[in-house]
Amino acid sequence: MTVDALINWFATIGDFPVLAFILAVIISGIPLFLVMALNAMIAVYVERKVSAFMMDRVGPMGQGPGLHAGKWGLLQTAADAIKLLVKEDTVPESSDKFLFKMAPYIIFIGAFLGLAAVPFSSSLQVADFNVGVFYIIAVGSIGIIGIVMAGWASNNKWSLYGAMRSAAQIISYEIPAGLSIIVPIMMAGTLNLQELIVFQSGTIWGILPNWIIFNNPFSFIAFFTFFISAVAETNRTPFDIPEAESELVAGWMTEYSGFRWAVFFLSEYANMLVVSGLAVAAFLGGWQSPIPGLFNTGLWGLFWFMGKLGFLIFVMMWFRWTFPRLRVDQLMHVCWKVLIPITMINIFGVGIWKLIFG
Amino acid sequence: MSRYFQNIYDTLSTLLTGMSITWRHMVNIKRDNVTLQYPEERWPRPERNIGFEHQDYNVIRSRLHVDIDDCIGCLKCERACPVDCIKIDTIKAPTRGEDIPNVKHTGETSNGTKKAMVVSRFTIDMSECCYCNLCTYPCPEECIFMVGGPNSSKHPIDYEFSEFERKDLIYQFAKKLSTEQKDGLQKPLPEAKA
Amino acid sequence: MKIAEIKATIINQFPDSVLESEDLAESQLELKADQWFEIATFMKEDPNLSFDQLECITGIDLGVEASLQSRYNFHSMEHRHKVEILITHDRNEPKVASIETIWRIGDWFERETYDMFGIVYEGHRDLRRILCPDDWEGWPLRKDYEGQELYHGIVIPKMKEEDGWE
Amino acid sequence: MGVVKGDQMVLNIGPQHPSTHGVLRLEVMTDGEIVSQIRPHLGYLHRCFEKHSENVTYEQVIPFTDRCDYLASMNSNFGYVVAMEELMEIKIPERVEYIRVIMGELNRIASHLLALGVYGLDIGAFTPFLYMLRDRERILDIFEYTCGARLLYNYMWVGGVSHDLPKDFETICIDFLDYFEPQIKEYNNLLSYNKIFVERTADVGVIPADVAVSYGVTGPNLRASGVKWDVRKDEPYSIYEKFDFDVPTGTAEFGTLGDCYDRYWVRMLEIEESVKILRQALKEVPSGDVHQALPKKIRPPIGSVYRRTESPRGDLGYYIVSDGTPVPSRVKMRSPAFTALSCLDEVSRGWMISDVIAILGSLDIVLGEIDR
Repeated sequence: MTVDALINWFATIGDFPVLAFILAVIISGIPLFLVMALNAMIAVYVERKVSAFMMDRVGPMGQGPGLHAGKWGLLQTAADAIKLLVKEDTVPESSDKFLFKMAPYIIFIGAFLGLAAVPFSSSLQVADFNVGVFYIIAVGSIGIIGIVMAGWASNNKWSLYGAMRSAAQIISYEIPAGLSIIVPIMMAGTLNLQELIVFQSGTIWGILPNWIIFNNPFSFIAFFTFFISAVAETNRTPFDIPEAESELVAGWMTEYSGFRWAVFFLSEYANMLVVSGLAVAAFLGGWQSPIPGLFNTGLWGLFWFMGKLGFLIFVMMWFRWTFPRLRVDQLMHVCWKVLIPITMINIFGVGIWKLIFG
Repeated sequence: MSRYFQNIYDTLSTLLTGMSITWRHMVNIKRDNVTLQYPEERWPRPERNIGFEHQDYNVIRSRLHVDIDDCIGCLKCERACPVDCIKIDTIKAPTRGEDIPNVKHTGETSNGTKKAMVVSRFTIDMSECCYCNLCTYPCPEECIFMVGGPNSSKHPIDYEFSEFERKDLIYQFAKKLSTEQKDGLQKPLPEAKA
Repeated sequence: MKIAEIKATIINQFPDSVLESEDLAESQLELKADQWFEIATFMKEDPNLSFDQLECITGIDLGVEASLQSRYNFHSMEHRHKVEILITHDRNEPKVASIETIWRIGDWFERETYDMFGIVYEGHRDLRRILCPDDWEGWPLRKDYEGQELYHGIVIPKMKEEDGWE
Repeated sequence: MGVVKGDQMVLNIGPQHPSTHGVLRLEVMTDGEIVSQIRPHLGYLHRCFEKHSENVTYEQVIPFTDRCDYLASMNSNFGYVVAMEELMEIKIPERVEYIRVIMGELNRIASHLLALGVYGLDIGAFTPFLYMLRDRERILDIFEYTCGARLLYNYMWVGGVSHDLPKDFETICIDFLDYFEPQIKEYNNLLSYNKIFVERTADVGVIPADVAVSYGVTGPNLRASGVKWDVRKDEPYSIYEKFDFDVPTGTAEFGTLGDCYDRYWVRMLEIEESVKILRQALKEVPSGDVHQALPKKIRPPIGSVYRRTESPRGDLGYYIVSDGTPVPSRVKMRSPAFTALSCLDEVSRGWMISDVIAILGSLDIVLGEIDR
């Protein structure tokens, strides 16, 4: 269901190109927004449960159908969402009100745009760019503008610290992320996500699926460097220093409440979805089945893609509830002194590998 | 250089060890869970099972309760309280050890002590109580106690006595006497002297 | 070192500053306030005494009519011995030399004693109240302390409010 | 706080902040992330303990000592009653001493567990905190079984303890220790050896031994700096000289002696030592009456006493002055957290804001005890 397909379909009905374009964007945008909201709701619930189980708790248990005797707290996130929407939306007196109100939407736009290029299956993709990988990485950095705006406009020292840390962190970690993603691009020779996924069909030695992660040792490492950078880009533990709860209270989100805060929250989980989606598409075979040749058609593609996505998001949660948090300078150390050299060597290695075996 | 790689190796191995621990706890949640689903499950939680029986507790620091029929008005608990949350007023009884039905005063305690005082006021402000249990020791009749635990036979456990108003936490154990009743108690005194 | 030797060492060094008193415990030594800083320095520096830890400073009000006292408990990590020094102050003008520069913890201990008793430690670089607010009036732990009526418009209750029994 | 230069900024950490462990306000002068000066402001939790004590009788002081160090109330009680017994020269039955040591050590474990767990929380690890709280809960259950209260016990009295040990106490305790000892290994694997944790704490906030002594830092914080000083060992009170245990000092395993990691690690080792003491003590609790030495009326002779005991946070001293009445003339509490906090400024200069949180957490302060 790409936008292009919709526009083409409208063209068969009649000649209204501008309207067709707008309609196509809206029709494909609304499901995307629903995916975002649904993702946040499910992810929040899963995160609660995962964290609770890891800590020997049971997590939310009430609030289900039938109120207190409900089942497993299934309606907890719905209750939370309602609470956030009806909560008072405070704007600090001394804040820069225009920027303060703008910031959540800019972050939201960044996440939303990124999601547009995620290939959920062979046909389910809003916009199938020929530079999809590049596009996702590029729009991923829009969010940082919103974060800095939020931090600055709040007129709060904690927010400012959070925003500055966040800016430094995201800009730095885009480099190893970009360098890691070059490895699959080199191997597939394309920036188009669908083509990248198609490249990964078939098997290696008849057993393993021909995913880029299994293709050679360098791409194996590249996956991990990319994933670590992705975790850092989404500001999650152990890289959650911009909102480090025990240090900066809530970082750049300190002054936000109610709906605006909910938008931040939504974007954070959407960002997780986008970076995991990119990792899945570039390294884990996208919508390809893990058992080569089986269950590979139609909606199975969506199933496999979502499954892999879910697993990566779960790993991010697993990280969060296991690890402590790094310090600012150590964060930079990991990026510049560990990840970047490794990714550089990786690019070299893949080039040589391609020369010899490819 | 080797230190650099050693560092990376250490990081990965220790982080993976940590992740394996949290994983083990996650999959064994049925066994490891320690949460008490409070309104449905109540304390003391039987599943925790570390060998505690309700009546084996030495005491449970919960609400204070007074068996006013046993109280002889000796004021010992009032003096023992470090935060002054117990307030007692007494009037000398006309005759020692005699029931006075109109103020619901019993003359003898369950231990057989003959009362010399009518307790006209016995209030405990549980919002100020610090649950130190100091008031229960000096009591000669053991009529002030913390409910539940070994005292469950006297009063069932009650640790959920929240109220909407602060003044509702002031527990009044003695029957409030009207002025006439007080006068009626005090009058016999001069007569007896005379 | 035994406590008697410690006392003897200090008495030998500063014979004029030591006050003889009957009702002192064995580990206590009462000093005059005038040479206190020198004595303290000596106690820290002398290799035989080497009191490197200031355990505690306790301010004491000996009574409404009587004087105030600072009591210092010293301990030596090196020799593992201890001594207690008493210094009596005039109630109306309590002051004594600060030993904050010798033992760093003296800073906060002296501030605390100042806060509670109003004993002025001369030479202290930052003698402010520590537990009470900066603009609190009176010295709370003195026996004749009367609390203030209002603090920034907040009524400070002297008696507990009546609980509405009558 | 001096003059704020152009590139500097004053940051108020607290009084409401997730990791000041109470209501502490730190006025931090920062240059970017680097801290150049810290000025702690205390007193937000000042509850006039010492003034209160001058208005209640000696036995009524004990509930107030509970509320000073609310994480180690048993040890607070312990210090007070030891000082009182020294003042009154009471001989305590052996059983009481054993019970007190058992309770003190259990509470030390509970307090250290909370300190370590919260320290993990300060560094950003949430899960170890809950594991440690889970085990602390079991110790609190044992306390509740014994004296009815979970946090503020009022258990130790001058001349005795309020209740005798309940039925099967020894077996319950041994069961707990058997359960607990393997957990220490799990904490270590989950948190202590975690590379991120080590990086965050090793070499950070080093307190050299002489600075620590000069600032009156005591307890695990001092031992982490390499000074082997433990009141239980060096100035034994109660019956601590009967037990065989080590005094762990800082090992500088991953960094410099006296850094945050050492302070953390010493606490972890101390838990093991406490388990050792508990196992010895539980084996040989003598029988007897726990109330036989309770004085009818506490009226100590005129005089004063300064006695310190080893609370989980360090030397907990009580200076008690008696004027011969049933009401103390002065009770001064020398609180170990108070002295530990005093060195924060010197230790944190030049470190980052995240490190200040790490250093503050490693000092294991309890605001109830600092402000009293």
